[in-house]
Amino acid sequence: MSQTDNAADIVPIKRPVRWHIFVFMLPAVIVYSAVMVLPLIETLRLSLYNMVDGQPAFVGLANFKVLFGDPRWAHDFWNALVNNLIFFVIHMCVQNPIGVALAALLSVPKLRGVAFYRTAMFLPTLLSFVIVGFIWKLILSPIWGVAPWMLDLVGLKFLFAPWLGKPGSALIAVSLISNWQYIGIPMMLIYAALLSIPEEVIEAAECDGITGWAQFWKIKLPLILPAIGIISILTFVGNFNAFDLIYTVQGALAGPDMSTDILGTLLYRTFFGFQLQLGDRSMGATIATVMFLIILAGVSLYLFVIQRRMRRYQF
Amino acid sequence: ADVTLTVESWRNDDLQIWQEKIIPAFEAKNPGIKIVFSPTAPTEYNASLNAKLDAGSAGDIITCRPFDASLELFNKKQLVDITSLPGMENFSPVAKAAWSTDDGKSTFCVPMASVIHGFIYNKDAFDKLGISIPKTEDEFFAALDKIKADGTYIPLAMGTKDLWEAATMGYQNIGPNYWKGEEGREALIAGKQKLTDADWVKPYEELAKWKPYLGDGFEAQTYSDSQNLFTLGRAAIYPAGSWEISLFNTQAQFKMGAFPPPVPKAGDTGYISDHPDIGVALNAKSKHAEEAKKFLSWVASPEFADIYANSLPGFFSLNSNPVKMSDPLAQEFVSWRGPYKSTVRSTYQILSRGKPNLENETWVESANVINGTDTPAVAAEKLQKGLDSWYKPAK
Amino acid sequence: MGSLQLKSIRKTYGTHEVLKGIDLEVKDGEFVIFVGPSGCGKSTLLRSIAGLEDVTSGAVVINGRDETLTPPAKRGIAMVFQSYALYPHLTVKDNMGLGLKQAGTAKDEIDKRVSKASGMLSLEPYLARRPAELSGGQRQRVAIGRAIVREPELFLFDEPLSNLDAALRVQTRLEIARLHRSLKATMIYVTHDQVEAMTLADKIVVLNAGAIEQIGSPMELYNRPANVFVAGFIGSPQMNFIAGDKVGDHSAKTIGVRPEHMTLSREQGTWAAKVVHVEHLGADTIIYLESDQCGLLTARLFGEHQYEPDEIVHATPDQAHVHRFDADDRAIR
Amino acid sequence: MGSLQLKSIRKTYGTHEVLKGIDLEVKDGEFVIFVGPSGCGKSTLLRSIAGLEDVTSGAVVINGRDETLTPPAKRGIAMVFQSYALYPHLTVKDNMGLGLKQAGTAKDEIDKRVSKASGMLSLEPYLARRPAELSGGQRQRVAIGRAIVREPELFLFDEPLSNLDAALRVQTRLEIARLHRSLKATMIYVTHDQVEAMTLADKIVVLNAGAIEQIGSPMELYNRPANVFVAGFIGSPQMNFIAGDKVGDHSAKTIGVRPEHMTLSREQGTWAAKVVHVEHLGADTIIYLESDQCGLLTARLFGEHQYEPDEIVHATPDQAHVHRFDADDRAIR
Amino acid sequence: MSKARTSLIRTGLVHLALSAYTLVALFPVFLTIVNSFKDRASIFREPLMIPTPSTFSLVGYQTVLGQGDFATYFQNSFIVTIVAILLVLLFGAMAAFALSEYRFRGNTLLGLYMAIGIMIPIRLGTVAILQGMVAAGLVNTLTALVLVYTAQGIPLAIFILSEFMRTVSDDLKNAGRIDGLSEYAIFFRLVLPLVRPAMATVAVFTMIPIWNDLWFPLILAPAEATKTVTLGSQIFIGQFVTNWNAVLAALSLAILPILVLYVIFSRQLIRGITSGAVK
Ligand SMILES: Nc1ncnc2c1ncn2[C@@H]1O[C@H](COP(=O)(O)OP(=O)(O)OP(=O)(O)O)[C@@H](O)[C@H]1O
Ligand SMILES: Nc1ncnc2c1ncn2[C@@H]1O[C@H](COP(=O)(O)OP(=O)(O)OP(=O)(O)O)[C@@H](O)[C@H]1O
Ligand SMILES: [Mg+2]
Ligand SMILES: [Mg+2]
Repeated sequence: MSQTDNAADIVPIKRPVRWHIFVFMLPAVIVYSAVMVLPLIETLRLSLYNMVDGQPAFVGLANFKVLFGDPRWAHDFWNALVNNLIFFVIHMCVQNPIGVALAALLSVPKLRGVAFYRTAMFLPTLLSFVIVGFIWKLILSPIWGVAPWMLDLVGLKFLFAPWLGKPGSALIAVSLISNWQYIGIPMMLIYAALLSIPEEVIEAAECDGITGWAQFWKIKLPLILPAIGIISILTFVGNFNAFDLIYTVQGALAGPDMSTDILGTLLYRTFFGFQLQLGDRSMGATIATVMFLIILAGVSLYLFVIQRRMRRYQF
Repeated sequence: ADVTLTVESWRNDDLQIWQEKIIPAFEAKNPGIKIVFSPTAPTEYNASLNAKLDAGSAGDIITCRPFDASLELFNKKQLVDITSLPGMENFSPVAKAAWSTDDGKSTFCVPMASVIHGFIYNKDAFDKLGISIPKTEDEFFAALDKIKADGTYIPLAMGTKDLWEAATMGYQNIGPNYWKGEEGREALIAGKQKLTDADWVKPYEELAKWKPYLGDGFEAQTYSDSQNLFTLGRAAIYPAGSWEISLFNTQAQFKMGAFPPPVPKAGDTGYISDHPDIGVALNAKSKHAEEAKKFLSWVASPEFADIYANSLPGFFSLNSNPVKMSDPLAQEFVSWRGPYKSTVRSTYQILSRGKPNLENETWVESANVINGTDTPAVAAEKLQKGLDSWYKPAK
Repeated sequence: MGSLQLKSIRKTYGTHEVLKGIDLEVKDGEFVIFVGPSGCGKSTLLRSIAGLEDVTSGAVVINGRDETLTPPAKRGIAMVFQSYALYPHLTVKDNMGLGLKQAGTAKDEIDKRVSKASGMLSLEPYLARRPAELSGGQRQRVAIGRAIVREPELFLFDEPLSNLDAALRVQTRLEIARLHRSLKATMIYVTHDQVEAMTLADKIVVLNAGAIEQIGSPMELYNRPANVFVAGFIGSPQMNFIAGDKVGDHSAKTIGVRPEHMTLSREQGTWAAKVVHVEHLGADTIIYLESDQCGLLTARLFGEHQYEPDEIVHATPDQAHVHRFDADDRAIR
Repeated sequence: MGSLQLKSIRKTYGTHEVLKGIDLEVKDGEFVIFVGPSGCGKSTLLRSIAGLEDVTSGAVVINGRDETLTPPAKRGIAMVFQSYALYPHLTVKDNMGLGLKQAGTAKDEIDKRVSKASGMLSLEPYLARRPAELSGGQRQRVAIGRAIVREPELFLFDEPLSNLDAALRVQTRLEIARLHRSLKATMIYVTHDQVEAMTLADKIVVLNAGAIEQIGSPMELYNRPANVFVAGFIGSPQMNFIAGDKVGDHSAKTIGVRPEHMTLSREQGTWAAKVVHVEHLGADTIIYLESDQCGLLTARLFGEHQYEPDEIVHATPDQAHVHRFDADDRAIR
Repeated sequence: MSKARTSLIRTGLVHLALSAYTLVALFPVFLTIVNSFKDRASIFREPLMIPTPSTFSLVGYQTVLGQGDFATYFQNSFIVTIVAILLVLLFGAMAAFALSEYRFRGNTLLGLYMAIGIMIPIRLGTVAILQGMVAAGLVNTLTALVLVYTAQGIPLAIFILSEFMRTVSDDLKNAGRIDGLSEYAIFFRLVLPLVRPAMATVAVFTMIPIWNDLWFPLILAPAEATKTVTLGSQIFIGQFVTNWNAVLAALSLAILPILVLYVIFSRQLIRGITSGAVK
């Protein structure tokens, strides 16, 4: 890298202040700090406070003690965490592999209509969760009957069940809807990564006799691993912040029987309240803080352990 | 310049009625005051209202949920005490109870309407199958059996997907007959009864028996699915709240009737859930408190009661001055007020103040009972345990 | 065991004919180099031989078998790319071994071949490294190693040295020459570097706009170019061409004289000219001249010579090395 | 009006000293070339002159003014980069005009200068094109044009030709030489191409590991290298070095003979050697020899010569061109 | 088997697989749009039929367009989305440039600071944000929304753009410096035009959540004059609504503009992600 200024700290000669750096940074830092960071800090700070005798008071880690110590809070929290992990695992096992597969298909050389396929497959990602939730509820509705009707067409009607309404299947069903919606993102990123593999490497593999599946597994997959890593971490952050879709499809109580409750819905319910339940800012902030720590831990794990081992290849 | 008052509400369905009937009526009488009705989707109403109140950006007039949700706002001094507002004398203490402090001394919302639970049925279907209105539990199930045997109609249009249907239209609908309305409810609050008592478990046992009569895949059937099933004529009986009336009137192509929750045995006293559901209050931060009070007084007037109850059949005025309603179905509902004893929903007052929230738990458990996930006994036990964990009734 | 025949190979992209019927015979063990201006179709031809490009018509015959439709892996060829095209995620050892592993070769056989190849190319110290940890020259050696281990009958090289710097280029060039001698395999090599072509090839194929201009040994092309194009293309600095009536008594449309076949004299000679620019390279001196008679001329003298710009000198072509061309630019022999 | 003085320029990156105190004087109108092995600091030095790099200590004096702290734009210099560094989104014309426009030059003045420069470089037909639509040589000419329009006193070139192919390189090299003659501006030029350095420079600065090894005209360096490093670095193929007791009667630690100063004979000569490899380049022949006495030797003969590998020949150095070096590798004069 | 035939079969299979998934992706959307043009009874009875003259009905659209002021909603959504995208691109690019181009004390730390925003949903700060907006008198203005979305979009924009800006050649920027361009001119005239594909990537990734957001319009700007389309259409999907004609019509209307915006950016988008950053 050739910065004009990297010697700034060793040169004793006084150099003019580089005001332009401030000018470049300032708008972003101001807007971001004022509108995002300060309010978030304010929220996280709340986790150390609670109402004592009607007055907000500093309570230290008492809120955390309640969250993990009180059996009901703890039960709700662990239930949400486990569901969230399942939610994440399903995304990793369904959304990302399918995204990779679609990208691999799209990158087949000299294929016609790629732009159309790409746009079509990306379309769900563009949709508001309001739309997605509503459409899928209709499709999976036993009453409206699109799903059962279609299963009937192929003689599999007996397979149909009110998936969204059964505790055993609701979480899976919602996860799959979410996969459907967001598959465009891994697809696009992997597609891009695949396109950036130099053609000559692929041709060298062709000459080496590594074709078809073997080529995908042995050459392409290792080369797009960094992209898969990025996608995994984006999925992780996204899943642990998720809330909208479950909220629209299953309601704030994440039914049936809390089987689709994830951290996001738990947080929302706690923080803002729901129906007769009043919002509890302090406990909400406590959950938010724990979520933040979980996400931070995941991201750090990725950055410091996984990404370190993964190279970005120079071609 | 004109003063503009903004009304916060979750009733986005009523937008048209406000714009076309209520607001013009008020503005005609009160030149210089403009009203803007600004509804939010019901699912987001509480969260967004609380945030706006905390930040001080909420509208002048706040539509009140009944009981604790609004009481909390009052306690946080976000709503103004309107006990002595002109017009409040038009409401009985019972009507005001949902928006008064526990001791009944201060009132902070003008009661607007209550809703009554019962069952709406497809008259054509009943006629065709030769079913008469069931008065007792046995008759009710006999009717259901008959409909089921015939096969043309789904006997009961209800789903458990949205949870609250099971609790509100199921448990709270038939429950008062078993726990004897206010008597049981007050005993529960006083700690003299428990949710595990037979009176409270019995409704769950009844509810559990509904399962065979629900439509295919009722577990994933949403509230609007149920409404559509019924209004499209595919279901015979709809466990209802009176608020459905206007919508059903516009959508159903057949004749409808209504009956109150059947009593356990012939001759038993009947109870109905006549639940105060909606009121309006004055935001303490309003810059136009005087004008807003004028508006609230008007809401408390018989004039408003008349407009409101007739534009929204099924929302029954709480005003002491009787309102003449033209809708037959609405008349049917309101006619139960005499012979049946009114009560409010059991979980709304006091009992949902803590964590876990009894109302939310009731949603979950009612659905669980119908789905067969939990037995009635287990469900009741869970609820009581949750309640015990924070509620210490004054002895 | 490594012969190649191309039978009127044609290749079109859309309406653009890139190869216009190429016929070529390569004997076992030969080192054949394709040269030609950029875009003339060298790479396309090489890739057609490899099977990476489907030819539009014609046949590729390897070892007497028609392989026109065989996929690359089955043709018994190995290819070395300009950009090395190493597998960046594999170590040097695995880069070399992957093709064999895929073919199901036994593990010890793979090891044997890899260690033999890496010995040949002095790559032993780097076997465990990944391509990113190697210098350009080392990478190119790995690419060659990957080709060697497959023990192909036919090696294809597409400008393998063009990404290397001058010094490394000389060194790797010598290595490839040595390799050819020791492996005795057939090699086909694309380059646009004069020196590489002249020093490595048994046979040079000069391509121009998708057609072959001339095939011959380096010295044949240097001494007896078939036409003006080849004459101008081979040799640096370029041959001087003198056209039309300035030709003198050579009974040709154009004559050509290489700069190194010019002698200069301050006193007398065939063409009087003004010195325009002089380049002193130490070992030789290049003098750029401008003559009224025949335009710009270049002369190359061995050793150091002092000429000043604007000086008038006389240039004389070495009559034994004058090339004559007819009106169709073809050489008159 | 274009002179440059560097006063003990030092530059460190962290603890790594890249320039170790460079002193240099460049006179107005001179063409100075920096050469040296890769990583020796050529680019760093050039960029320090441009002001793109802050020097750690020392002073850059341009036209007698200390400009060490002046930003690049105010130094009256222009620079041509190896990667051309054209603005890809602007047309050729705008590429050339941007700097002037930025400086607030009047529009018709800009047009005048751009058309003059593009005339000089034969770029007129391409003025409306974008860089992506140009060939490598054309791009490099645009980069030069962009430098010219600013009418700087000092031109800096960092390996401007290294991305061009051989033929274009020769042509562009001549163009730069012509430009230098017509503009009479001072030019500083980095390259690692021998031929460029020898043909273009008034003065060559040989750098090694951040320090200057020798400064001199091309012929001085070729004929009188100050030390073994310079002797080996200048000239291609490299000078032959014969060390230690094989030196004979030259009273030196090491002697050096350039390949072109070797004569070969089948009958007799100083060193008997075996032919290892022969490269026929047409105009000259390079013969690689292996002698028992003094290891590998290279000889370069003008014209074509027939030697076969394994033949025994005798190599004789031209006594007038033997370079002698002492134990410190310094030349003995 | 001939090579030509093998590849034909292979291509066929690839098309088959892609078309199959395209169906899965488009089917729900198709269902929504088709049914939005039917009358209520046939939506229910024959959800999969395309509208026939007897079932065709625009009543949903009439309801939607008659009920709220959808023209205003669209206008609001467009203004908010586009202004926010522009600000995110501008501010994000400026900061990304500073972070990637200059070495200064605290550079890494500042980069990390800006990245935290990717990890926590801004929604958690709602109350403080709302309080701030009230204090600034910005409630029920589009400015409030623009500010929030700008803040929300900046972290990802910086993350993506700084990766890209590292790929802009130093020589190019140095050529600009020698040409006398100020740092600002280098940014605006050289770097910005060169990272256009990256800007498109950021624009799409920023646009989706902004256009679809329900929460902040609800909290910060619920007034009739400042309502966005998503909020407007949410009105039809309330707890007490079964007006499917209206709902489907509203949903169909909401799909369109985002699709248009996407198509505008998508060409650049694919160039953007292929040229490196997000990998
Ligand atoms: N995929 C393609 N589609 C269309 N035209 C192509 C394609 N590949 C190559 N060409 C054209 O075919 C011609 C020959 O290209 P080729 O790569 O074989 O040239 P080359 O001789 O290798 O040139 P270079 O020395 O620059 O590598 C060129 O004009 C090129 O533009
Ligand atoms: N930004 C930097 N940080 C640290 N070291 C650097 C930096 N830039 C250059 N160097 C080091 O400084 C030394 C000189 O680099 P420079 O680019 O000047 O070499 P050069 O002579 O131009 O080489 P080449 O011929 O390869 O271009 C090298 O060892 C290089 O690794
Ligand atoms: Mg090529
Ligand atoms: Mg350099």
